[in-house]
Amino acid sequence: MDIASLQTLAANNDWLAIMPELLLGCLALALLALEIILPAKLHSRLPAVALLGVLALLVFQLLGFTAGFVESESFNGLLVHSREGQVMRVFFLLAALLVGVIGTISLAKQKLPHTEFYHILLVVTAAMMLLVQSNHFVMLFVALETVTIGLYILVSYFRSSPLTLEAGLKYLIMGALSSSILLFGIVLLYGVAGNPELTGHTASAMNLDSLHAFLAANRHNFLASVGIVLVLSGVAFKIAAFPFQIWVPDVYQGAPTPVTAFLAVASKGAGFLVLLVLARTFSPYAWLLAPVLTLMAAATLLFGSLGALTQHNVKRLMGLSGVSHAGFLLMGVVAAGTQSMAIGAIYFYLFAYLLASFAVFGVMALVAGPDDADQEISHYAGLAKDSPFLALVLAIGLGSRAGIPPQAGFMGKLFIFIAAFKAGLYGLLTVAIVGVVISIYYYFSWIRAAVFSSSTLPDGDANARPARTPVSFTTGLVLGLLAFGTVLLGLYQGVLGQWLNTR
Amino acid sequence: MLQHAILILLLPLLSAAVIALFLRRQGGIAAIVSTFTAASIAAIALILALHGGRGENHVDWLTLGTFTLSLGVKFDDLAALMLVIVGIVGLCVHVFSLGYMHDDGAKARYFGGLSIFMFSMIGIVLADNLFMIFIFWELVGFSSWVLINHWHEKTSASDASKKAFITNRVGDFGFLIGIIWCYWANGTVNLTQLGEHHVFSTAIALLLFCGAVGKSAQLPLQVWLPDAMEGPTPVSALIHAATMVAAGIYMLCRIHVLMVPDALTVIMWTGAATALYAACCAIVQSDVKKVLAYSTLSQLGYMVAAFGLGSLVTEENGTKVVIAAGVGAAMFHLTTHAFFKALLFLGSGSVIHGCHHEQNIFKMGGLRTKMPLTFWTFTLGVAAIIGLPGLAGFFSKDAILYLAFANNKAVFAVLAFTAVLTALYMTRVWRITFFGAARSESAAHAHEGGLTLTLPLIVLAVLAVIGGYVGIYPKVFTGVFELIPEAHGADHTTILITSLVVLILGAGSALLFYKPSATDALEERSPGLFRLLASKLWFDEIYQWYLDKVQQRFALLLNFLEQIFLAGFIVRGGAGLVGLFGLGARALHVGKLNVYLYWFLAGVVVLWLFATGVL
Amino acid sequence: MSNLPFDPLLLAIAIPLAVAVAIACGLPKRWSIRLAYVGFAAPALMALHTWFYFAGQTQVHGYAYLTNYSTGLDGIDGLGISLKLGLNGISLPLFVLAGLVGLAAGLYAIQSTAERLKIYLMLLLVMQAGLMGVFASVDVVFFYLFHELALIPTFIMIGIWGGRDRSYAAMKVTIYLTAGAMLSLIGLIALYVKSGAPSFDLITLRQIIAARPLGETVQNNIFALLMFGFGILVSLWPLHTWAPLGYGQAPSSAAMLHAGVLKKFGLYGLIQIALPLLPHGAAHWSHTLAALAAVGNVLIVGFITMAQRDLKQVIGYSSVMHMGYAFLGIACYSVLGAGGVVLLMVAHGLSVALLFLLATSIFHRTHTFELTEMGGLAQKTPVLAAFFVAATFASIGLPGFANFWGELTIFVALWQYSHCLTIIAISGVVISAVYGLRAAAKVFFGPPTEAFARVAAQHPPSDLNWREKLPALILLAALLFIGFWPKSLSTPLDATLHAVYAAPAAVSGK
Amino acid sequence: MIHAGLNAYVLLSALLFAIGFFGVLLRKNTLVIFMGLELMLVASTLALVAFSRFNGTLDGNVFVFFILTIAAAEVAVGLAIIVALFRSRRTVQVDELNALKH
Repeated sequence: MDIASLQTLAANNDWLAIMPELLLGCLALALLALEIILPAKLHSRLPAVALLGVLALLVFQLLGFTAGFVESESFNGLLVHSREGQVMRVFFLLAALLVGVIGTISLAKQKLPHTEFYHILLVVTAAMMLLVQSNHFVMLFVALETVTIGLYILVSYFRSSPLTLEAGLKYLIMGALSSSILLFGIVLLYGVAGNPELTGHTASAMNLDSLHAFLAANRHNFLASVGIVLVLSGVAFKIAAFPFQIWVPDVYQGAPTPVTAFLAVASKGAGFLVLLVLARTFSPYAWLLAPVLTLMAAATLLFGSLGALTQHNVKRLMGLSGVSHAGFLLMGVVAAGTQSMAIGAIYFYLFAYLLASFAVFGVMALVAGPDDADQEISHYAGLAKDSPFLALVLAIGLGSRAGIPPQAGFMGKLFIFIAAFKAGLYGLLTVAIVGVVISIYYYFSWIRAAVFSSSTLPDGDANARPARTPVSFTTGLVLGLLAFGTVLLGLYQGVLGQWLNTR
Repeated sequence: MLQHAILILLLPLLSAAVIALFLRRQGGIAAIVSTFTAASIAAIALILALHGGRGENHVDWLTLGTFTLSLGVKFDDLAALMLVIVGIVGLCVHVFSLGYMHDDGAKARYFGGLSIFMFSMIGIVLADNLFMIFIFWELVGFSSWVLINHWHEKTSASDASKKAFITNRVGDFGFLIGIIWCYWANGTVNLTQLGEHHVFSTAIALLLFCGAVGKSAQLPLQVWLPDAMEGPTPVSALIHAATMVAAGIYMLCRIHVLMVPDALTVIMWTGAATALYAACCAIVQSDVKKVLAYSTLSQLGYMVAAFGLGSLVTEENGTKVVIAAGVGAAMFHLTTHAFFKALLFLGSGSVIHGCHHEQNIFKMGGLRTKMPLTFWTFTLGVAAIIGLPGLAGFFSKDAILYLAFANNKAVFAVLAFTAVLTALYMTRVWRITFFGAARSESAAHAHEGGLTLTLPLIVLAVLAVIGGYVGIYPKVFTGVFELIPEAHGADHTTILITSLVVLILGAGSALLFYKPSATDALEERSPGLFRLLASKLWFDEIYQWYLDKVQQRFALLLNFLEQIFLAGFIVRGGAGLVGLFGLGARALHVGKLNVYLYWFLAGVVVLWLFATGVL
Repeated sequence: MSNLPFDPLLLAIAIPLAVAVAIACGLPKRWSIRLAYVGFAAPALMALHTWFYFAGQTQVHGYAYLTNYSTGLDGIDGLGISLKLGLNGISLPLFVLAGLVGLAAGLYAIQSTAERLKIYLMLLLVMQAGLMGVFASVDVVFFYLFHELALIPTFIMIGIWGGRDRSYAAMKVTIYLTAGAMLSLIGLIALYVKSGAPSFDLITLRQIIAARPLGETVQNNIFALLMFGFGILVSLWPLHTWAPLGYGQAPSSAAMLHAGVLKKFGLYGLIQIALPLLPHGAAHWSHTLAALAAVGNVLIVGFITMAQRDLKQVIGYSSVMHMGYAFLGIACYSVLGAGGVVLLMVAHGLSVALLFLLATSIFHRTHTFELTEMGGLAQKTPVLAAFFVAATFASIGLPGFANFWGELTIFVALWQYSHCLTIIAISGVVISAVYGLRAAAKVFFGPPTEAFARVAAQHPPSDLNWREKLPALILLAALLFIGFWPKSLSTPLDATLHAVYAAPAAVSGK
Repeated sequence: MIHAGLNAYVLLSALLFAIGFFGVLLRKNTLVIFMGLELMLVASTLALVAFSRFNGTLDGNVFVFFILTIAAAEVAVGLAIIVALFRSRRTVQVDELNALKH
């Protein structure tokens, strides 16, 4: 490997194409630097700096400054800048922004340094953005691990709380285990695809396109199929699909609320994007993929719904209901095997899910007390009376998650259902109906607690619930926008819809 | 003609609407509005009958698919006759009510109800198709409900109104099926078109007859009519004696072309049985209105039997002529009965009014002198109903007896015997009420009512006297009256003798047997027979048993099953089962890392098995 | 001829929504109430306007007032979902019904002294907007979406303002109706996918399916989904147990709007969508549907209604029973049957709303719904009694009220379908008379019971005041108007049904 | 011979992976579990290098460096969490870390 060939390779390094990620990284570093430079009394402004930076990037992204790189590869095939990637950049930036806003609420209740939280948040976001654009196992694994390790820290961020640390440890061990499994799967695939004795073997076996070509040439290779299921196991952990969902409630409960939100939305979104990319890569193995994913989807849907049914800790409830959402999305992934519109449906679902979930998590952060892990449904009693606004936002968010029109969640489910029906997944649809009906029960229980019951509990123990944080203007604005967006997206799909249409 | 017909139909509706909307608290004005309307109706009815032409017309009221429901007027002699009866009796009752209901607190509702009734009844009379008849059929049921329920603070009135409506609905159940069947079988329910062409069907005829059974209170749906006497007496006169209950007969006459022999036989025997049954019941009643109610039942049975006797084949100038004699006889009796029964009811109303709402005849007595006008008019009514020669009832009853004699001797026997009983119980009630000494405080202070009470009595008495002479009617009703069977020769003599014997037998035994006293002579002399007759063959008890012990228990059982089995076991149980699964799923989160790691192992193994093709 | 400068259908949906949003944004109570009048009156006015000018409207594909609003998904390759509003002869009667019942329910709610009246009105307005939207939508997705929009406030209103058992009732109603809605949603999706139509627009769906009917098995399966899905929503026996419970617990205005209008969604869906598009499926399932409806809804539920001791339960169960007639009309698969169902839907909507309204007014005077604890109320409140009697007779199908036409036409149509079922159905006429008159008598007639006398001594009952009377009058007037002038609805209805049912009927060889 | 060589490497790697997995699964001490996790990563790197060598592709070799870095980061974070946990709970036995459940 001489200098010239390296230069040829480097000629493909289009740094401008990953400008958002780079800027995000720089912003993260700048935060740390600023903390050192600035006097202590100004440290409280740093989150605002971070959020404004993310907001600026979001605008930057929405204005389409990186649109010129769409449909191109960069970094010698490590990254592919697809239209989906552009959309998902927006998704992750939006998620980061919202996590940051919720973070200000939750962190204010803890005596902990704030800056690092935002630092890691930004790094993880950048990694996620890279993750969904990666077209190469090395890139994918590195980005994934950056995300995961960042999340280990974030999950155990409230380090004074033993529960948070326990959640962090559980997440760490299970995450690392799943990463190892994923890695081993990658290694197997790499080994098989590079095997010179097989037809269609490839020199760059880590490249997903090459791998796809190889798999298409060898549709029933045993080692490859083992590699595929191992990789799938690793991704299934990320998206919390059955049976790799078991960590979810514990970790969600222990993690700080903003991190729970981050896990629930961004991490899951990233996982699904990876799954979509991999499903496309592994499509020659549809004989294996389709039944596995179908069963996984059904089991995930049912288990999530049933698990959440009797849950009374809202964070665990969000976790388990999130599992059932993963089931719906998996249904979309299965349908995507034959119906290209399913991919659009998944994206729409993710956006609807983002808006609704952050609305709910925002309210949760405001309702939660200093003990972040202790958030019971009963704490919501009388919310409608004390703060109708929060109750409304909560109801809209939960309604959207439950798939009740006119919220966006309904449209998301509708698209998934249409795609699934087109793909002929009647069994899965049946399971999905059962799941929706069950889910109505627990979402409704929550809304009922917030809206129907009065604030004085039957035993008169009004002090049992923690004091609620008053809604500041910014929080109110953000929550209001989320609720509004949820409803708007349900009625008018606009740009997003047109983008889905053209898929 | 048609404009008048529409006017006569809509006038009472307008009156009812005005009363309901504006005159709720002005009972006096409401009464005047309603009575004025009744007077207009009577006037227009007479004009229509005497001077208006005959004809029919209709408009489509509702079209859906191939089905068209039209509302229309069929104004022939039959309708004209019925319209005149309704108009005249209605007016009399309205006027009578002015006095009778003078002090009632809910006068507006009462007169509004009367107006609604007039509307509904005229609707039936004018209707040109079965669906339209059914519409107004139901509406008269409703107005009957309103008026029976007038004194709704009494449980008995409330129950009676409910019973009347529901029993009528039972009849209408069959009626409606019959109409619908008739519609699909013939493609039309227009009376004229049916007359031109129709299929022969016993079932349709009998189903349609069900409507008459309910409305005209024939066996076995007769139970509501005696109870309906809970309503104000003028209402009983108008609705439950003269017009509404006769609507069943009228309706049968309207559709007589649809009748087939088998159906007619059933109808005939139903009528005959009702006539006999009711007459028996009437003998032991102590409430003057109940006696009249059973008498009405009995007379309605007469009419139904007459209708069921069907056509008569006579020979005129050597050619055989078939006339629908059943229609003629039934309608003739309907006409005369309307007059004398309304008279009797209003008379009893006058008595009740005079006796301060005492209705028990054994607590009356001696009213002959205290209420002479009422006495004499009532006497004429009694004479008419028992068939005293020369009075209205004599002619119409003779016509029926003759028809029965000609067509079916068994029915003739039954009807003749019924006539004996009629004479018996009418004489009984007449004697006990008006003769002897006053047997109660209220009877002792009885007094004649005002002009509004007496005037209708006089008018109706005149009609009860002359109503039987076909000759006095203008020639406008020939379409009906030419159908009246007339006995000739030997038959004539037989019938005349029969009716005289019947009259003498019945009235004579009553005069001998019943003395004006405080107790029932039959009850004293033959308590067993009295109890049998008073039991009314336990119809009410059987129905009550069915309602309480069968229907209500069945309903409760179904309700129980629904609550326990469906809503409880299946729905709540199902939800509970899902909840158990939920608890199970929740319990799987044991919190131990090791256990969770086994899930991973299991997951990887399962996926491995998939990959290796084991699963 | 109307030449409104705006789309009355959109306004009928948007105005109540806008008022609701304004109230949600914290309008003061006084202004909230004033605006609420506007919010309830506007849809009613728009509905009446469309009713009176319907005949003069130019119709496109059988729809008047047809307007399309983009949602971003109606593009060339899109799913073809757009907010398309329009009225045909089937939806017009129901649109009018929704407007009128909404106005009555709104007026009744405004005069009520409900706690947190503002939120109550807001929810009711959202419901009203949804109801107008359901019947104005030509697009199937929005048809469904508006139904759910109207459904959510129902749950919340039952949960907050409901009776003693509100918590369980709200939950049960929610789960039942969601299950029904989900089933029907899958059915609608199936229809869309299997027809291969490029959009959810009903007109397009009709055209495409007319050109290329669906296979028989497909039709059967889709119809089953729609039948049971909608069946749950319309309380088809034995999937009906939510209805009496829910109505028993719901606050009056919510019960009026739900039982009166929203419940008709399923029937409307069957008539407007399922029957014309799936004639073979309809024929295949009609026996099941008819048997369930006749034996279950009419007979069994009819008897169960007789056994009820709570006034609201009587009304609730009677409503379930009357839905049986509607299902029977649908099972006939004829213009006459379907037309009868639409008439019955309108009539039943008006009468049951009136009954729920009056039941609440009765409750305010007797402080109980227990029939055994009432009696003799008519002596104190003759006007209330008159209204209730009128409503009762309307609901038991007395001619002169709209219900009669619906029942009669269904019976006539049913005879052609099955003699036996017709007889069962007509026996319902007797059954309904039994429980209807029984309830009226128990409440109003006879001497007062001890319990009621005690209550009356404490709170002397006053007769209906004008603020209660006005909504009742609106409903009663509509019942009588249609009762006397059924043509006003049946003429456009007949024309549309002919057009809609002509083609598929020919296909199915009926 | 060459293939047998690759198989041996891969088998060894799989064995190491399995040992690591079961270590994670069966051991109760968090630190030992952590070692198991590292072992699994190392097993992968071994296989990578072997494949890289035998297949003649370079990607695997490059990947190993990334994996080592990642492993280091993982260990750093992990140990920090374990230490913090030990401070508050005075235990690193996973059996006793089950406050979050149901």
